[in-house]
Amino acid sequence: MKDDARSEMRRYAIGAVLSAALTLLAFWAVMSHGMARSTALWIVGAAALAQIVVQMRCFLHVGSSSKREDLHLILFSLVLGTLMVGGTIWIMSSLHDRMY
Amino acid sequence: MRASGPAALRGIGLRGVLAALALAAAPGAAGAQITFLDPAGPVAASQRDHLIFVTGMTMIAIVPVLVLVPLIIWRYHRRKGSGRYTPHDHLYRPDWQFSGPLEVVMWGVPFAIVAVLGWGLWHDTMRFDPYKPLGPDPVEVQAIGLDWKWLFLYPDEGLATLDRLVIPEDRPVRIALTTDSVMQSFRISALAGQIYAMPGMRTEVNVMAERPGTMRGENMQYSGRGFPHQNFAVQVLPVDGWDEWTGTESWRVLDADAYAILGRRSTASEAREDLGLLPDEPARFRLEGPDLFEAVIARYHQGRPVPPAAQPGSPAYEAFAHEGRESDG
Amino acid sequence: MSSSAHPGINLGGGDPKAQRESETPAFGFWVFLMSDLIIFGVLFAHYVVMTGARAGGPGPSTLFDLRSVAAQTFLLLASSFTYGMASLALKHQRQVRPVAIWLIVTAALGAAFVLLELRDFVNMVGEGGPPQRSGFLSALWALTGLHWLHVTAGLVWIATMLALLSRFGLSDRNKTRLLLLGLYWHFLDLIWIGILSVVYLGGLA
Amino acid sequence: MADPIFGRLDWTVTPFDDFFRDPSINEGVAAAAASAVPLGAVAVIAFLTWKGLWGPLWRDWLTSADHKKIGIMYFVLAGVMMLRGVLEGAVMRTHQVTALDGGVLSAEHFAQLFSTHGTIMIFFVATPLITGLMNYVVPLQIGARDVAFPVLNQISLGLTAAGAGLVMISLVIGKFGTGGWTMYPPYTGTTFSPGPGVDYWVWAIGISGIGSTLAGINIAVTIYKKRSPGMKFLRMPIFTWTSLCTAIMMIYAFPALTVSTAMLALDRSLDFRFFTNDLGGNMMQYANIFWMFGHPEVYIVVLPAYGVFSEIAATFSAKRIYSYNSMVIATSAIAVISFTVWLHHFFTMGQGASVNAAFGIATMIIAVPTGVKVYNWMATMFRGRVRLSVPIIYLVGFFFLFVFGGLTGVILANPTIDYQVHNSQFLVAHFHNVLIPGVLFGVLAGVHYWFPKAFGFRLHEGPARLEAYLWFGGFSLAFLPLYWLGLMGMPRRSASYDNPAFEPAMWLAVVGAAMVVGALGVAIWNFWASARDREALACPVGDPWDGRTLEWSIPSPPPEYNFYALPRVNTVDAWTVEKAVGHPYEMAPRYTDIEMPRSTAMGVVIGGASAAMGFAITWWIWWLAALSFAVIVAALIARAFVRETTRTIKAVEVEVAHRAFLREASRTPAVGRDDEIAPDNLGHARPAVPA
Ligand code: HEA
Ligand code: HEA
Ligand code: CUA
Ligand SMILES: [Cu+2]
Repeated sequence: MKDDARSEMRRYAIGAVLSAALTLLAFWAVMSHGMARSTALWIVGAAALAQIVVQMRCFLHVGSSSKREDLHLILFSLVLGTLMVGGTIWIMSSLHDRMY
Repeated sequence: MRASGPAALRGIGLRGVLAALALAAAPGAAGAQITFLDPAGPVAASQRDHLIFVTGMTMIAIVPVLVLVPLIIWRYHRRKGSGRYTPHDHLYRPDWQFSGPLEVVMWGVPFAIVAVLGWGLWHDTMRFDPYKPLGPDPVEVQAIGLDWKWLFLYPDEGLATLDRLVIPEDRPVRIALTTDSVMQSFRISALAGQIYAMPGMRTEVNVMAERPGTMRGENMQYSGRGFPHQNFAVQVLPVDGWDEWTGTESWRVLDADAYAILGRRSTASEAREDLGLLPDEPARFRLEGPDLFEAVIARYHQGRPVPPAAQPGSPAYEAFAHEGRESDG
Repeated sequence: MSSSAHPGINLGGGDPKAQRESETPAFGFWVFLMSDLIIFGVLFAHYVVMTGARAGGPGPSTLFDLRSVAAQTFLLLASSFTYGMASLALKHQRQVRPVAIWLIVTAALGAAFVLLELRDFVNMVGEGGPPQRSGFLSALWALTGLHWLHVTAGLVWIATMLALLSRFGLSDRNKTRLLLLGLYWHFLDLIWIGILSVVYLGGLA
Repeated sequence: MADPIFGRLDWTVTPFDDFFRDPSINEGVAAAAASAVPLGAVAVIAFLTWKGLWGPLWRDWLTSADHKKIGIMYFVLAGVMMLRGVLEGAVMRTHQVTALDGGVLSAEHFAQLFSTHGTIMIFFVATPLITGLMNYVVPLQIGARDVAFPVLNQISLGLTAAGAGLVMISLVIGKFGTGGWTMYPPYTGTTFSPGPGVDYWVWAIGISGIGSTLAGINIAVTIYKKRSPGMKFLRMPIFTWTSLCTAIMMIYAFPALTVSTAMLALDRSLDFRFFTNDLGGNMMQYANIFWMFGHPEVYIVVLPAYGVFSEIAATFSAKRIYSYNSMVIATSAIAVISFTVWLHHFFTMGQGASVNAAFGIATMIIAVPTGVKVYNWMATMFRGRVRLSVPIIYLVGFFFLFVFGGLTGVILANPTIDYQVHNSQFLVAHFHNVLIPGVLFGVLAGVHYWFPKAFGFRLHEGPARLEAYLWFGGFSLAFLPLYWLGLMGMPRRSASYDNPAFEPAMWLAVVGAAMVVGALGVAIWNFWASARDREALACPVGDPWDGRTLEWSIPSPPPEYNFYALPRVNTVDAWTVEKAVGHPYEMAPRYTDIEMPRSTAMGVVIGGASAAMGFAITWWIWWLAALSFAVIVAALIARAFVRETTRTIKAVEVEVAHRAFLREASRTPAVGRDDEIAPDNLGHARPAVPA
């Protein structure tokens, strides 16, 4: 019981520290000015994805022990969200190019 | 119907039926061609052919439904007193629920049809992108959608027409579209399909007429009370007629005042009255500068709001224009 | 923790009845959050599409104050962590007091976030960037404003939760509510990561 | 301009005022329609007071959290709205026969008609019919006592009713918008439509859209979490499968509607620049976001109808559904692919050819799973013993008519052809051709099928057949000629036309519309006549059609808690198998206490406050908007403090009720299918396949 509490506590702490580190990394990429815009954007994007994964695992406890239906739900949502966001950007950039 | 070469041979069958259908509606439009089933240019003709192709292909999947449903009902419907299931019943198999070959047909045939249709779709969509020029040296036309009329500009000729599009025969025409009002949709069915026209934006459609005549064009996107009247005649002139037409001087000028009148919510015939045109005088203008079309688009990109009173087509503009006219007079 | 728990559910084997009763609401709330995620997704897409639609109005470099954004980010992250502490207290200490204290800390951090961002909003209006100024600004305000409203609603929820705790103690229904509130709060942090990366950092990169 | 108390509301906003100033046919129709609403309301109030029904209405219906009652209330709501929608359709058709260069109505009035008609039919007829059907049937089919969140269910209904109420109010106070059911800006922005009409649409749709999202969540979670022991996913009835897919689509599609509507609201009320002409607004994004919802919506309403056809094809052929697994795969495929095709509603906006081609092909792919479903129903009837009862008649009508709607859908999916027929009457014909033979026929078949379950008596068969034939004839006359008009170029939403050759088609269409109104009359008469003869049509034992799924194992109407003991399921078509090889109508080994939700006024309060809020914002009555919003928040918080939310039904009570039911079942003679529509059919079926 007590062990449980300690290991869970540690999990939250790890999550918080990792999140903070990733956030700092992203800020650094943008504020250091030394870097090409696209490199900075890649770093920001990767840090964001990593942080989402970290928080999902450490704060929301999504993982291999979750119920199957929850994983399905999250994956399905990601697929549909990607379709909608990606589709919108594709369509609108095509329109943008052709309506100078 | 144009009947040349192989088209005439294939003119029987579906194409003939479509042509007859088209003919049934022709008298009303005073000789004007109103539909792509009776095409006057290559784009519309291919659209009609594509329609026939798709209809024919889908019949492969649909006719069996129409034929088999009555057969199944006739053979398997329950007759009074046919009682209970007996193990050797050859007609009634309550547990029959799967057949591998049948599955293959059920999934396979629609899939094959869709594959063929999809190939045709890809091919035609790429080939008839409305932005794609139909040949070198097109005539440039610009169309501005107003409530509820179309204004056509011929920048190279320095001309403008209201509610009449004049183009030469057998020469590609590039029509740039925008509106100075709400979203509209520009279509000349006998020549090509529709494309939206939107304020502050420029879209495009390329057409070509293969013979002289008159066609109907219109706005297809609902835009208010006068919407059903927002149509226009397309007049296709033989090449020398076109030269003559563009060569004729116009004494009316499309100045700011005239454009302000056109911007009001009125149908073309109401606008003609407001402009003081005689009943059968063509609504034809000389352009003051070459860039009215660009100016109309630029209105919406100034970084300043366009207040309703300055927005053609809006009720506030209407009230404003009305007041303006009262105080003028 | 039981071998197949819903994400965020953390009552554990020590409290099987409450765990079981919270299953359906927790799943339902997840589904709701996913629906909400689509709302944010569409607004993100709209924001990306509209980044160029400034209409001569101010853009990210004049509007954004990265120091304030950084402060907000860490406030929200800290509040997510303190909410985690509240869940642990709920699971292992099983007393109202520690849970309530952690909730109050979370609410305080959240309130600081809300106020800081509110100040940014006011500043944006001062810089000539109200939502009425351009398509870009409308999209920006819609996205950040909606998140702001979510956090504010979360604060109201925490306040209600405190009242419920003082009235009913750690009843099974309150435990379920604490779990759902936790999902909500962590979810808002996830959305904020998106806003931070796409809007603020992406806009200034 | 806006008064602090009344906003922009004053006496000139009613159509009566217009009628007194301009007593024309046009204004007369408007004033008559406007009178119908208050008169109808007064009549209903008078009737309820006279019969002393207020108490029962409040206690047994409005505050009930029972999914069965909520399902029925969805139907009542949809029925009332449908009356208006159908009449509007008929008025539009009447207008169009006279519309050669004119017409009896003004162009403005015609525009309001197609806007309210489309809005009502999609959001307040088709959607609530489908939601009501799922609400009623799904828990019964999966062996559950109620939905996962009964109070939330009531709130969803309240929100839908609030939206419907706003549309009805717009008939009397002010006018509805004229932008069609899609309400594209900039036409619907304040610059071009300054009045309150578009705001009515925005708030009606915004509020009811949230209700639909919540309903979707509820149904999906119910199916995930409340299935009876042993009911694995691949043992669920097909209707439940289609409901699951529909619910999931609601969860993911309605948010897009909420966003596009909220953006339009912000543009209109707070002067935002999402879709305006100036300052970087982008109206194309409205079309894009709206159709991200709009396309899935049409499959949301059609999938459960497909589910109904699956149930009745099997039941009335007395045979298993052909290829259950294909059916499940096809249903899921339609649901997922429907999120990848939305652009086909604006092929003509100007984007590049590869975008159009990709979305066009994605659209066509949906024809494959749909075709599989159609063929599966045919194969289900094949080698069956098909009873040509009313539901099967609708299925046959569906086969013949729907395939043409599907065919024209495939035609529209080709961008090059769509450039021609987009926005034309061809499109009008297409969507009525899928909505009526697809959705409405499905719902009508479902109503005929499940009506005895809900009310304990069957509907008369004869009038129902007449009604079905009127539907087929009326529909065909009313809509098939529109294909021709569309190919001839006639745009949709045209208040008038100038080609006399169009008139004959218009005459056919008005005759068709009259037949359809006749069908509706027969339907209403049949409800009344069947209720009158309910003794002779009674089927209390609950299995009048020799059904195959769990809902037929319980009495009609079912007890509040649905099942005396939760059934154990180990196959598809559980009830058929039970009847053939098991022990139908037997006592359970053990009964337990049942907890059922208590009645609550949450739905009424939240629905009422939302309607008030929408009305207030429409008319700029800001104090009322703030007050209503506060009421909503306060009600939600207060609800959290309610301690007793459930009520326990004792195990003995359940056991006694079950014993009584079993006694009745064993006393009732089992009837064979020859006597299905005879008075002898008291709902105890003699199975077609003996043990
Ligand atoms: C479900 C959707 C639905 C249904 C049923 C209908 C039904 C009808 N519609 Fe439809 N219509 C639309 C959806 C629908 N419509 C939409 C979305 C538009 C576009 C609006 C726009 O432009 O934005 C439109 C537009 C539209 C137009 C305008 C076309 C144009 O743009 O030019 C017209 C013109 O006449 C028309 C006619 C009719 C008629 C005569 C009927 C009916 O008379 C046909 C008969 C239908 C019924 C009679 C319903 C009966 C139902 C039952 C009997 C079920 C009963 C069950 C219980 C309650 C238990 N409709
Ligand atoms: C219940 C409603 C419903 C249903 C089921 C459908 C089904 C389909 N629809 Fe329809 N549609 C609408 C309602 C619906 N639609 C509405 C309301 C609009 C207009 C909205 C507005 O603008 O106001 C619209 C508009 C619309 C458009 C836009 C047109 C335009 O605006 O220009 C398109 C274009 O692709 C389209 C396509 C399809 C296709 C491919 C299907 C397919 O799902 C059809 C599949 C079915 C079959 C094909 C028949 C059965 C199959 C077989 C028997 C065998 C296999 C067949 C083949 C292999 C071909 N629809
Ligand atoms: Cu419309 Cu670009
Ligand atoms: Cu669609």
